[in-house]
Amino acid sequence: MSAIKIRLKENDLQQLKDVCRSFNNQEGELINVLHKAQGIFGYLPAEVQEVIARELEVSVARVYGVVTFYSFFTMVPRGRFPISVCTGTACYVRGAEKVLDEFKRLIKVPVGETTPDGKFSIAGLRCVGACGLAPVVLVGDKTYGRVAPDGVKKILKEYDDK
Amino acid sequence: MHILVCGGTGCHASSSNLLLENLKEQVDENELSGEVQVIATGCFGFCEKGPIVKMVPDNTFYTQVKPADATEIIQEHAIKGRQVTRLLYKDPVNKETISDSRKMGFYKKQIRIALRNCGLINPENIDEYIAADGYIALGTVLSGMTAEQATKVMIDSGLRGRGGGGFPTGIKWDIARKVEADQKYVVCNADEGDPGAFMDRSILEGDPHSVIEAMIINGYCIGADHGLVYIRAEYPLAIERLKIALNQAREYGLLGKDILGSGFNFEIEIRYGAGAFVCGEETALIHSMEGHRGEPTFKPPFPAQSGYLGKPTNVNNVETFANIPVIFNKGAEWFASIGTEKSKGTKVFALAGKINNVGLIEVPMGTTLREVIFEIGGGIKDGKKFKAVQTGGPSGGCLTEKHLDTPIDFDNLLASGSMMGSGGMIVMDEDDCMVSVARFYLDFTVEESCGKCTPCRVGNKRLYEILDTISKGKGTHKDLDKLRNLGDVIKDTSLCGLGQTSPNPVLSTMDNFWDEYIAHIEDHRCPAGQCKELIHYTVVEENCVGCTACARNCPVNCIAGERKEIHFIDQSICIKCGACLEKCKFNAISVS
Amino acid sequence: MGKLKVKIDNKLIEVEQGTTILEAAKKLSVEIPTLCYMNLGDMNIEHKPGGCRICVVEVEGRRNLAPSCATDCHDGMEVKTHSIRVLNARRTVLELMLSDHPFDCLICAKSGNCDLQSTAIKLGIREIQYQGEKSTYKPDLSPAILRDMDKCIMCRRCEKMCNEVQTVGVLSGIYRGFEAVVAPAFERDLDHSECTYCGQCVAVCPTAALTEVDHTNQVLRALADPSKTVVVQTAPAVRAALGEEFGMEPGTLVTGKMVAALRQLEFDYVFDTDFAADLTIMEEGAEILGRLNRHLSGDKSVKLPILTSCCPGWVSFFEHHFTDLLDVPSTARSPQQMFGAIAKTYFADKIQKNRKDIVVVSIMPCVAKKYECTREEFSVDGNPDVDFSISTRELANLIKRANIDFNKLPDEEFDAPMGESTGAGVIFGTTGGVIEAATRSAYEMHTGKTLEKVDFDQLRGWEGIRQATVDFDGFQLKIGIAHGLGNARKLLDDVRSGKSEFHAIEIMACPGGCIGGGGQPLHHGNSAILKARQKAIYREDANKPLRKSHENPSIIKLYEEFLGKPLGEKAHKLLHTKYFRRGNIICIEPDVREAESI
Amino acid sequence: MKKVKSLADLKKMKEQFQSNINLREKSEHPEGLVQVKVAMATCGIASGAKDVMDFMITNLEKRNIDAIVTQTGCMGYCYAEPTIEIRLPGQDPVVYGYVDVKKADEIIEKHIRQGELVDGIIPINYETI
Repeated sequence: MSAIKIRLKENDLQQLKDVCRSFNNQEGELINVLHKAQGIFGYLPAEVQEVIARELEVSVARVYGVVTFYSFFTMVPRGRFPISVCTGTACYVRGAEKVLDEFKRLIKVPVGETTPDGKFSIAGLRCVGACGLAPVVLVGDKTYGRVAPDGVKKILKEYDDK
Repeated sequence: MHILVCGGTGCHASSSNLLLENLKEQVDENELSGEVQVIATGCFGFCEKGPIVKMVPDNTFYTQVKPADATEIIQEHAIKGRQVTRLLYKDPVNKETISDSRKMGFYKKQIRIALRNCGLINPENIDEYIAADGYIALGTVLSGMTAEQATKVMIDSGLRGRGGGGFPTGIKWDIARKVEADQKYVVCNADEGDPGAFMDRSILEGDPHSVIEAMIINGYCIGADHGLVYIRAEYPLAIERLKIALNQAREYGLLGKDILGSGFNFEIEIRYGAGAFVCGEETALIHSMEGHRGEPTFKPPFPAQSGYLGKPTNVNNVETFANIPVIFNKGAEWFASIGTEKSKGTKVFALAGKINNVGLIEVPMGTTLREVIFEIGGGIKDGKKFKAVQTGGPSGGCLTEKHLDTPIDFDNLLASGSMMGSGGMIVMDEDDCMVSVARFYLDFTVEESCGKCTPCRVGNKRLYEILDTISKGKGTHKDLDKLRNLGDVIKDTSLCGLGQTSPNPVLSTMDNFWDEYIAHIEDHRCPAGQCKELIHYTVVEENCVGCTACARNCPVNCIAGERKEIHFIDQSICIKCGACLEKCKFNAISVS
Repeated sequence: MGKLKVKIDNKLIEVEQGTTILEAAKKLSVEIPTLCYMNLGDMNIEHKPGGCRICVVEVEGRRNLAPSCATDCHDGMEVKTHSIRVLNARRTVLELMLSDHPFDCLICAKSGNCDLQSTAIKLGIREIQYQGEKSTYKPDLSPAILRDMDKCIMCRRCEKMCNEVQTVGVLSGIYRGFEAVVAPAFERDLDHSECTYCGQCVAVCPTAALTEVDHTNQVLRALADPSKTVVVQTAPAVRAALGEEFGMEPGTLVTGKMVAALRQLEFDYVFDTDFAADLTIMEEGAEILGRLNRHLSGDKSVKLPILTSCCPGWVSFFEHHFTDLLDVPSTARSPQQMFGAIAKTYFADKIQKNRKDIVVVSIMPCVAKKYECTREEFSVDGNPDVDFSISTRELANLIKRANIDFNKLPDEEFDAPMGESTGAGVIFGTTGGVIEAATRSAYEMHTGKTLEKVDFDQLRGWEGIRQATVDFDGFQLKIGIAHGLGNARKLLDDVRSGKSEFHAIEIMACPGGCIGGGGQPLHHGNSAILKARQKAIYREDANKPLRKSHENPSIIKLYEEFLGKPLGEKAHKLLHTKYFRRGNIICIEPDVREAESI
Repeated sequence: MKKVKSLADLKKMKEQFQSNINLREKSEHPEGLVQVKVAMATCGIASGAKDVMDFMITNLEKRNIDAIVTQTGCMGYCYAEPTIEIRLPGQDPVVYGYVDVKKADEIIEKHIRQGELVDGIIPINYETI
């Protein structure tokens, strides 16, 4: 039975402990705590989950089980410009799949992954509720509506020098 | 005087643009430009009778106006002030002509109850909500009714849960009310997961107080002093507005201790969802609120018996709650007078897909699909042919032409092989392949299945795989038998509502579009031209003028050809994105 | 409450309110197949997630099929358990399950003992229509447990045992949908988790997703090596369960046949772990009395209660979860390890062999013992005191492989000297047994009087946590007993908070004690089997001429010839151990943020 | 802020708030008070409603128009976002769709200043209870 050393910056550890404390270290608040933690770190690496498990006095396995259950949580850092293509039904029937394919082709990574330079990551997203603009693409907080496959290049171009 | 001419897509198709020009010409010719203005407007949502012209301020409503009618309208109506009777709208029932548009039944097609304040009040200002009768229902309940009496109002109203299942809300409350416990909870399900439905989000963004008010009433009725809103984390604006509303309600003492001097206490806190469709199921939602994986558990016990933290819990969704204050203000009888025999009130639909007026609509139960799609929705985009409408999201089915005149309510949709669901309504046209649509929904279910029970975990995966095989032209007749049996068994044996309904998109498309499945299997052909593996883009040589538009837009550079020469598509490189087809102005690209 | 009238397959029955369809059917001898359902009623362990959907039945008037394990009967209910609709659904669901399962039944560790396989046989599956992608996972080979999640059917029984019954919390459902599986955090190997190797997950797994690591081939190789003297020890609980593997009634004692079989397998010496259990009592008993006497004489620094330490699963548990209490348990090694230490010293000297030429094999009802014998502190210069530990099931397999007709074997006796034992050693195999054995000896040592009635009924039973007070001639000795780690945790929490009033606590990791160990023949969810084994253990004890450990002549001789006295220097070196803080460590690093294996 | 203590209190507040709004609407001033509502739900914001709202606020003030600009929820015309509603004193409200900054400018100049309707009106097609 070999132990694993979980390395964390002191500041990060303190921040995490503060988050847990702000929810009174209640195990029922696990999902709220994870949301906050992901907000701070951008993702939920193993060591963050270990600390949360300890603070809330639940098993790490349970934390991991929860993190992998919900699609909102991620264990890999997202790109600086996370691309989300809405794959809700309204967007689907208006061609979202082709838009997603075009993004994948141009940035050369599959869904759920990040480009090697950490610039873009790509994900499918269930309905953002802007069905009037279908198909909808989000890059970070910016919304692009009525995107056609041939418009993808133009969108990516906006981020050329960023 | 203003003359409004519908410039919506439907009317545009029936040459409303020419009509507009003619009217403007007439105005100029008659030197009326000082008094009369001709305005192009957005869609009136009445495309079947287009083009539409409306005269303001007298609200005369002309339908099916032809460009040639422009002269008469100007001469008679604008100059002489006489209505052009032959162009007036005739009521389809009593054949009477109606001159004032506000008297047209069409305007009664949409009644906003749940959405009553959306788009009217400032959602971040509680005063505006109060000015619109806000919290009056709560006051009435708290100051003059017993929990039993208030619950009875709910039962009498006939309101059924708007989240999908359609369980009578009052009866649900009554069960929770009768359970004895030291602590009970009220939960608002705002985890709207159906891709293509966004009414709950819109209500929370546009009228959060109505949900808060209803939750407090709910708490009073069942004897709970604590409420939780389980909301999708992907709805930042709704969360923000809800928080503002909660704070304002607290400041006014409408939330907290001794509400309106009644001695009744109620608090509401927010819990966030994290992207799991299955958490719309109430037991899964409760587990998620407790910090667990959102896996449903077998009912009974129902949440009303043992829910959040093992205590009796009543779960309703946002739209259901939004209806409730009105029921108390206007009375159960009033509410029950709207709708059909077994489905009372109105339902909000998120109308989307290949339809002109994508949007949020609210119609009385019993409205037909035809009215929703062709009148309110303005018909099919780009003048294409209606093929199907998908209701109920991943749990629902695809309904066709033959269902268009079915009055929409819980039971009718179920009988047609679909369901109400949360109210997503996706319209599809001739370009949509039904095998692909079924596969799309199964892809969703496979991804969203929690994995707890076998039929949903493995069965849906197999359904998806078979559909995928068929969409690649490699399916067999035996696959169709498998789809049918598997679909039936998954519905019959799954643990929760997700699995019990997930085969609906497959079964309903098989019922209604059998030929399309057969075409994929026998002819290896996709009639809608959507299944990538079964289609080829080729250049129609006699139409190609060599403009190079296709070649320039091809993302993989698989189109060769010099300027002014016939182009050629290299099939080995083509990714079938369809860009060439879209860009070609000469009908020189064909799909086969 | 009134009785409910229910009709199942046209047979009428009256049942109490709250009876499930499955239970009612059972009363009518209608055996509805189940897979995820598990009911160890005697231990209050009930698992009915309603996940597998194999037990579905048709209920008149109900829209869909009902899982019989989770659906309560109601008055006037009419149930069909084998209508065409039910049979088709059940077959389809099973086919789906099989479509995501490897087809290596012929060479699978669980072949012939697999619930999935037997259900497929029962339902007459001859074809799997629904083929498709299969889920695959990285296999995980720890020192004791092999996880092959390709064979997982998501019954979640292991999760139930690990989290709710044992409160070890190593396993959780992860991912969702088709990818969903049960795994430790971050899908690390069990070896990098807080797993105690109690093996309760293995004990309840219906397929070969969780099995013990097989050491039979190593044992066979050792037996075939002429340069090695192979010594075998058999744990007390093995003799009460081994017969089940050969079709005998649960609770049949097969001590003599087991010894005969081991001889036929050509073990050089067939010894008994019961001998080492008696030795454990000598040491642990002395330790208890030592601490008690200091306590009674007013020494406030003495740690009480004392906790037993013969269960390796339990030891791992407190090393992970109660690192602040490492000085509370007895330091006595487990009988398996005491045996190994003595075999490779005292006995090696006797037969004039070098310890390197002696191979000690243990037959254990346990999988944690496999891990225990790999612990570094139990070896000398890299040579382990116990070389291989194999389970009851593995022994049965060895016997079958050697073409031995077990049922027809004559009864034989253990070899001397390490085969001699008392009834006190035997009852180590059940919950309450260790502390009863200790009480028998401690009483006489403390009071100087002869104990007339050796059966302490107040220490026996099935409740997860039990307590008893034993009159030590005026001094009231307060004893606590817990079996199952979840119950142990409750007692430990009390110890930690200073609320515990016990002087001594016995803890066994497995529900029921070693008779319910992870290495025993599978009980397939039938707790009556465990009860029968317990009865057999007490029967063996009652039939022994000697019932108190300190009366064991071979033990007395061992002290005289070799060890000196309990807790003496030699005893301390060979028979005692120390405990380690385990688990992952959080450390602060100025710049790095990562998890690293050390 | 004072707490509402009873149903009677609440009703009083309601009347007060309603009459405030009525006052606004029936303003006797010749220019009157113009009310502008911008649909600021997710779909509206995603299509640029925020820019339109900012533009309206700054420009109405800059051009000395006595107006009140508020946000509101989804009007339901998602296909035509951003949508805004203009209510001139004593008149029925008018909803415009596909409003961008340019359109907003036109609306201020023509509709609000001169009472002339401009292209892009979305006919209201529902009844509110």
